[in-house]
Amino acid sequence: MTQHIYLTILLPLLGFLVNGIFGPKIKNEKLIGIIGSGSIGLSFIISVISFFETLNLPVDKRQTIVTLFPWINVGNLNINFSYQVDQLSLVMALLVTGVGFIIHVYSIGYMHGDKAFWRFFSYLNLFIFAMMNLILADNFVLLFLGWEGVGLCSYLLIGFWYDRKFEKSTTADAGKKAFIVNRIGDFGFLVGMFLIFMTFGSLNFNDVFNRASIFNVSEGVFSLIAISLFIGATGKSAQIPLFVWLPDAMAGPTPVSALIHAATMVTAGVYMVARCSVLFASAPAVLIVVAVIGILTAIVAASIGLVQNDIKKVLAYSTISQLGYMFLGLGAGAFGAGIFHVMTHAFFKALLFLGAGSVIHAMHEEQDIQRYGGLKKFMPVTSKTFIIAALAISGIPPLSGFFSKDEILWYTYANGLWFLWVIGVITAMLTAFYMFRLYTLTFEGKSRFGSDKHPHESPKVMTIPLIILAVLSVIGGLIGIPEIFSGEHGNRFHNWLSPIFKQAERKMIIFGTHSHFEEIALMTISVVGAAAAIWFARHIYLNRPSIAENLSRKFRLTYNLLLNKYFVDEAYDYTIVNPIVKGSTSFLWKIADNKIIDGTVNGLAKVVAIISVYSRKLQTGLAQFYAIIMVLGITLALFWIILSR
Amino acid sequence: MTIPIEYYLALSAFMFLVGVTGVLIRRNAIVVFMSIELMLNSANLTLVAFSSYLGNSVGQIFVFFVMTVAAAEAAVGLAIIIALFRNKLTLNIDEINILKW
Amino acid sequence: MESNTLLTILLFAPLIGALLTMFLKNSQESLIRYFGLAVSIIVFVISLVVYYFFDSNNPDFQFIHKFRWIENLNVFYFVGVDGLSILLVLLTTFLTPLTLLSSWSGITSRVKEFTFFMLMLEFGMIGVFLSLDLFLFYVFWEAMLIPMYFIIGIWGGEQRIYASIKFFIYTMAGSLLMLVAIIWLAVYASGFLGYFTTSLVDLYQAGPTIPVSIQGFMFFAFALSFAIKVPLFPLHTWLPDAHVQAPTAGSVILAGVLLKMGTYGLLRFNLPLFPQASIEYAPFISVLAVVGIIYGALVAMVQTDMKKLVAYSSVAHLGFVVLGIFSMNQIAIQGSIIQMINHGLSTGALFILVGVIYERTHTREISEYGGIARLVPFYSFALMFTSLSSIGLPGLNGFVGEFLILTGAFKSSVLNSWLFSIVAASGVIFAAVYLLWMYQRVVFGEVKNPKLSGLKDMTAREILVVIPIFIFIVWIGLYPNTFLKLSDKSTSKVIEQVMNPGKSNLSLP
Amino acid sequence: MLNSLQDLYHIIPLLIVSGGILVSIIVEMYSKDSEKILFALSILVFGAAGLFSLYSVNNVSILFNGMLATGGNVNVFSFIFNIGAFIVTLLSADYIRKYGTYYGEYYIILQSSVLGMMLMAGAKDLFIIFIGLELMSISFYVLAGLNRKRYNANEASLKYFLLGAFATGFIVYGIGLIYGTAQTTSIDILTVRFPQLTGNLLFLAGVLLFLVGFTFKIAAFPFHMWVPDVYQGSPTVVAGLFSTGGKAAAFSAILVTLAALFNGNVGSLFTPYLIFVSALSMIYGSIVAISQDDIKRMLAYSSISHAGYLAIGLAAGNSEGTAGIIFYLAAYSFMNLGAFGIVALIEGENETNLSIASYAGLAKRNPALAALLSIFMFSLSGIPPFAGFFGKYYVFFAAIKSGLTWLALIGILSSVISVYFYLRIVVLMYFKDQGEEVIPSKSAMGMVGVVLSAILVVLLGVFPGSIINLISSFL
Amino acid sequence: MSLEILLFIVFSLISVISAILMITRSNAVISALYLILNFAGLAGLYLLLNAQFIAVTQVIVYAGAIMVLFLFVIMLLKPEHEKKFLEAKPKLKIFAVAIAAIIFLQLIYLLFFSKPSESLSPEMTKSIDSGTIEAIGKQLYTNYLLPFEAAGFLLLAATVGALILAKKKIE
Repeated sequence: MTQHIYLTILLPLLGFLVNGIFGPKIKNEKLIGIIGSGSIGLSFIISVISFFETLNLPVDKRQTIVTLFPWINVGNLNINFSYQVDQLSLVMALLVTGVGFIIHVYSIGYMHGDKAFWRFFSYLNLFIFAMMNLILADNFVLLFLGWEGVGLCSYLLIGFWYDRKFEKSTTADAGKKAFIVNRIGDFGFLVGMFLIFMTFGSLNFNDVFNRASIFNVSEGVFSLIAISLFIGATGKSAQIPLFVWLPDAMAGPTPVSALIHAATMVTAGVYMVARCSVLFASAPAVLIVVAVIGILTAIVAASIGLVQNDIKKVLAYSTISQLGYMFLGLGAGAFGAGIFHVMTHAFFKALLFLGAGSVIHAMHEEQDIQRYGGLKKFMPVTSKTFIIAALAISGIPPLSGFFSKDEILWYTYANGLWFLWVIGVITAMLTAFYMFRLYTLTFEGKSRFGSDKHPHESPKVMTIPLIILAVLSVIGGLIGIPEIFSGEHGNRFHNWLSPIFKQAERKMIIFGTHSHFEEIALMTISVVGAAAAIWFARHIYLNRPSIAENLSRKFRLTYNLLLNKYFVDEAYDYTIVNPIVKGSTSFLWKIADNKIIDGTVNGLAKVVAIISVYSRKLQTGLAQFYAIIMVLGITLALFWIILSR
Repeated sequence: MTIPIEYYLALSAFMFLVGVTGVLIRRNAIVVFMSIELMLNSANLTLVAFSSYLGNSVGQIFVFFVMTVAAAEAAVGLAIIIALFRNKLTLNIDEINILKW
Repeated sequence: MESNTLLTILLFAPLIGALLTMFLKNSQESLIRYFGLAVSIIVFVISLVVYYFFDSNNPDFQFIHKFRWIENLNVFYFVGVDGLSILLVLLTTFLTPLTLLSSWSGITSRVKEFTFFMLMLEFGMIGVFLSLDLFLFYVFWEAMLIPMYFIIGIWGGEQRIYASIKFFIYTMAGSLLMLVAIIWLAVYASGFLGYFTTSLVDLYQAGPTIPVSIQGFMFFAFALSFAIKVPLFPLHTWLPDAHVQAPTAGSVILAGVLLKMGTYGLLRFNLPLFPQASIEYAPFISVLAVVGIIYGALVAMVQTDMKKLVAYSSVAHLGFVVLGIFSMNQIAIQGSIIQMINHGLSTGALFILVGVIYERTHTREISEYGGIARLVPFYSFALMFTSLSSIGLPGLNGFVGEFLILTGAFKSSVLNSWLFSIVAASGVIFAAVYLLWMYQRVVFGEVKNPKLSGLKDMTAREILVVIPIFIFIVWIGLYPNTFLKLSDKSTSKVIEQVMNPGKSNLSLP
Repeated sequence: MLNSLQDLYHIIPLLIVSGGILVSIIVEMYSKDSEKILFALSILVFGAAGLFSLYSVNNVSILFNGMLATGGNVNVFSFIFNIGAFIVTLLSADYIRKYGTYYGEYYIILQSSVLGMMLMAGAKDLFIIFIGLELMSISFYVLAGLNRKRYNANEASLKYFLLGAFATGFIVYGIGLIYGTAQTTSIDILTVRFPQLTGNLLFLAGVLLFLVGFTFKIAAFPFHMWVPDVYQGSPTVVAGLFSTGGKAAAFSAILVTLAALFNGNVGSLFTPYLIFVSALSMIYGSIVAISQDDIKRMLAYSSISHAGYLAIGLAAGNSEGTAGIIFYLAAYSFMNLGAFGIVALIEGENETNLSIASYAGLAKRNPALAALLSIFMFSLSGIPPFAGFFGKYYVFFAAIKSGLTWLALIGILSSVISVYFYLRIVVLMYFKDQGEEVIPSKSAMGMVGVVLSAILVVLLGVFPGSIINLISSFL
Repeated sequence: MSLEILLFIVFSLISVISAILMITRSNAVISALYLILNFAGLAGLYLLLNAQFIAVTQVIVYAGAIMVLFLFVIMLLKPEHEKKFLEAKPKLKIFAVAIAAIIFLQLIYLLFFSKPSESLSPEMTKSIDSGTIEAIGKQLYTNYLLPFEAAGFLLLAATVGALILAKKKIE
């Protein structure tokens, strides 16, 4: 099956085409849903089979390259449609198709009755198609195809309800913002590709990574390459300074938020950095930057998440925050840990979003958590799965989040970045706090919604995915149990991936040795901190809501700052967007183009016309005047004759 | 022929320019035309002078043709002036300036 | 004297068609339309025959047809194709039937003249791409202005007169300078070769021997003419006017083919004829190209008129092409060639689509629209698809061209700076901004304008117009080698001519 | 002197035209139907003389004791004059009736002027040039004032006459100086003696004055001032003849004289003068034409600017220049005659409908006329594939070959400016709606003339080779 | 001072003075009469130059025929007297006179700079022969036959032309 891995790409494409072209004709939602989900399901099965096939291969033969057909061949630039199956891409493929399939199924219920049901599924399939290209690509350009493709799908799906209002503008605005911010990142990625091609003369992963180890390239060039690629990653994965699009992306239907803006697409940046680990490892300074950006994003997003009232917004900031964690891991050189967190995060964050979707569904599109409350009794499955996910993200053992998050924190600390570790722990506590603020306000306490709302549990087609994801959230971490607990097997997940990062690790400084005691102590600190935060959140929002109010009143300024997301959007508008738009309109277009350039051209014409009007006056109509002019000419000519000899 | 030819030529040039001046300053169309005749005659003087001093008759024959031309021009020119006068009742060429710019 | 008449047949078929059109009666409008379409399709088929027999492994001119035209001036009727021109010829013959089809309902008056001028235009355009004698080239280059001038002037918008005259005078000013340069070059060559000639093949040998100081003048005399046509910043201001005022068919041909003549000219003439000057001034031209990319994009962004927006986007897109040409390596020039085709397809399609909606609502103001997605789903899809192609989404055609150009420019030894490529790459961001912004304002949101309520989706005919373009958009996006292969060898030859002037041995039968 | 019957054969075109004049006088005196007969006769005469000139183009000979040349370019010129006059005659058939009067003498004078032109083209002696010039000029003065009841025509003919005679004065004076210093009036002998005369200032002044006179006739700056007034006031078809035949004949005379100067390596003696004249004519003509409202006046300024382009060929002073001038003249004659012909058709009675605005919306009312006029306008502005372009190409070529690239650049500048006013007509005809009610007169003959011009313009444009070969084979 | 020089001075004075008077008289008739006087002076100079035929023709054709035609027309049209020529557009006219003076100076400069007399040896005998009616007539009907014939057509055209333009009644 590994040789036919391209089927995992073609099947979603087929689903997209079938639904996209015939969708409007197929009135049957079920059929559309089956086509949509089925194609992903098949892809998942193929991925699983490929996974086991690969698992049975010896460690050094686990990379398979499947070439479909050549794409761009000019000079020494040879880019093919060829796909690379290895440990890393298989993990991602399983994740994408697996979680994707679950979310597809969930969507059948969630999108029930929508006018453009078919369109939704075709877009989702297109997304999976692009995402699979991204993760299976064996070269940068093909990866970029997927990279842009997922951006497009994100754009299309955010603006799916294009005639709806979203906050101050429309959903389409949010989609556009997402696409454009992503494009800014892509710009960095493009530059990175150019640099890579110039330095290594190829854009194939294998060539580039092998040559990166062999070629004598200065660290400066590596740094440039790495920073360019990282800019690409900050766009896609919503890191500072390009994180602003992700909260707005919540304008899309909730399954989209779950699939694209939580589980898969946003982690593309993490995947890419992990894929290029060799390049990053060769630029240690950039790694520090990655880590710092990661942790900053994590804490900034978490702090904003504390005060948001929109259920999806909270989850969005939480996603940004968790992505920051992943980059912290990557920056700390723990590429495997980063990918591990990608996986666990996919499980519990998808679950959170789907749960939120279920709530929103039940509450008739109401998203303000201030108007929820006490939903536990109406929606038992949703609330139970939700709390599992909340515990997982808070890092409570032995749920999946605990293992991945702790691995990242441990590597950070172990790598000597203890200050970042401190921020990481604080972020973890914040995370636990706002998650349980969310949970408490939504599912516990008294109902705060009006009598016009009749909350009810969602249909099976939605709850079963919740349950599956809940199970995964619980046990997902077990494949990555750290060495200190698992003993001789070591960290299985880590071992599985380690061939991918071998070259990178060879380039990096060996970690300082730390005792098991340190590791366990740190773990305890973070777990206790998280547990305390959970308790505190429940205490405040269940028993003493006044504390929250008092706090917000006391720290009005800070509160407002957080509520308005540090005014980052506004800052961007004032410093970048408005000047460009205004400058383009009032200077480039109205003045430079119309006045200066066109004015010069038209002015020349006008000058000629004016000269014309004046010089025609020479033609006075008087024969004698004409004769005088003639004689004048003759005089001049005679002077010329005289003077020229 | 002891007179240097320059004298004749200078005389001719002077009269030619007198004719030119007449063309440029007179307002009566007929007088302007007469000034042109004066120019032609001065030119004729040049031709004849050269012809004599060169000792070939080509110049004089040319003068003969110039006279023919002058006669023809006179006929046509005066006819034009008459035709104009019939319409406009003036010979003042300062007033003949409808066609301009 | 070689005599492969295939190209001559291709060249003159539209002319004959145009002349035959004159014999039809004014009143038989649909007959005239079908006749014009039939002629242009026949021409397309002939061009496919050319494509079929074209040998992509041969870098030299093929299907040469050559005979003495003006004996005393040693001017030849000399046509042939090579890798640089075949794609553009195909693009021309491909777009013409589509534009005729697209103006089925848009052009309702003076149909006969319209068909006549369109076919004449096709004649001129094919002639420009096939001519291998500079004199012949110039004749086609200028003659083609006339039908375009009429198309803009007769069937254009309100300010059509201003636009058409501006278009005409602007382009003519540049090309007359080129005429002087052509003569100068031929006179120079007659000293070098011993006989007066305007044959490109001969001049290729003479050009590089021009002293470098004079070569600069010659280079700019040619380049100015081409730069106006491209149009390169800051010579672009005729373009928005011409585009906005032209009828759909005019805009499509203008953007699709006419602008390519400029870039084609740079590639065909400037580089091989004046290699030293080309290398010397490549950074300068490239700076203009890059400025054009950013400038065009920024100005496009703030336009309120859909056509004007697309017109300015052309400035940006053609900037890429010029940058690629002056990067002077295989990757970039190949990218430029493919990008010329891409721009022809994408922008052509964009203009067709703007025309489709304009026909229904008679406005191109973006603010008049909004929320038409629900009313005209296929149109919305088509516009999205085309915009994405224009934005350069990987998998569609635009990406291939832009990527190759930027990659090539990045490592160009002639430009010798990353900056060109990096700044140009930022144009990729802006492309997304202005097109998506327009798309969003036109298609998304709620329907506010009551006039839009009865909007009808694209008819079968209109769909038939865009589908072939879409096929090629995807084709080039996924398998550009079909097209890259055609120009590969010829591109190498051009680079060889530039890098080793005089050494390249032009073996011509 | 004629020595044999063979010599007579060589001057058949001249004989045809001069015979035509005599027969016309007799017909005019004795026939009541002279209008139709003279028209037919003129057509016959011009057609026969023109075609025969072309047919006998290879009969190169020098006749009348070295006074007259035949064959070669002389015959090409003769062809241009006669076919031009042929077209003018066609155009006149109905045009002169617009005045409500008919003068049979019109055709006689027309033929006389053509005879004068042919003499100028064939001249090998200053005598012939002078007589030919005067024969043509005097006929022109008469033709300009033909419509004697109209004041405009009177004024035009008076201005033309006074200034023309004034210029003649300078020509005679110049010939006097040339004769005195070179001791001959024969062009061939002048050619031989020229090298010794280049240092003789008096001789140069003579040549200069002679040239000035002809600069006046070709309507070049600064001796162009009469042109707009005369063209505007004269009957339209006659103005067409002035601007084509008259200009061509004057150029033929300059070529004949300057041929002497062009021989040998001192050919560039008068180049600065010619450059000056050429550059300023082009620019001045083009610029002033922009602000004209009367189409005839506009064509007059365009004619000045074309004189400038033609003078580029003179300034270049090489055989390409000469060939270029001849070709350009042929092209210019046909396109300008076509344009004037259409103006004549559009013109209403009493000189109405002459403003440019009258052409608004012509394409709707009369697509054929509009299309034809467009062809002429494009050709005049030098756009391929029409004849005007090749003319320009040729003179630019000549200029560049002799190192006058910058003059060609000035030519370009002027061309760009001129595009504007030529296109303005096209704009009005095609892009504007009808202004005032203008009904072109129905004239089958006029249409034939215009269509013939158009065919020639296109043919010379697409196949310029044949005539270029013809011209250059005699250089 | 030989007779020749004396006669030259007399005739040239007559010519010059009558020319100047001709262009300065405000009455056209008087101008015409001065022009005739000028022509007579020129005829005298022609005789001095041994151009007998031309001298005679000058008197008969020019002074006799052409000038009579002028006078006839002047009388016919009776134009009003001109004002002093400086009254209208004085600047332009002074300018015109100045230019004419400059051209005169230029010509004089050219004349005395190139000194044509140096290359010309007065050949009295030959020139006496060349000016006779016989010599000129012979030339005219042999070498100059073509211009002679052409002049015929010229006069014919002028006649016809004058007829069209000046004829009063229109049929």
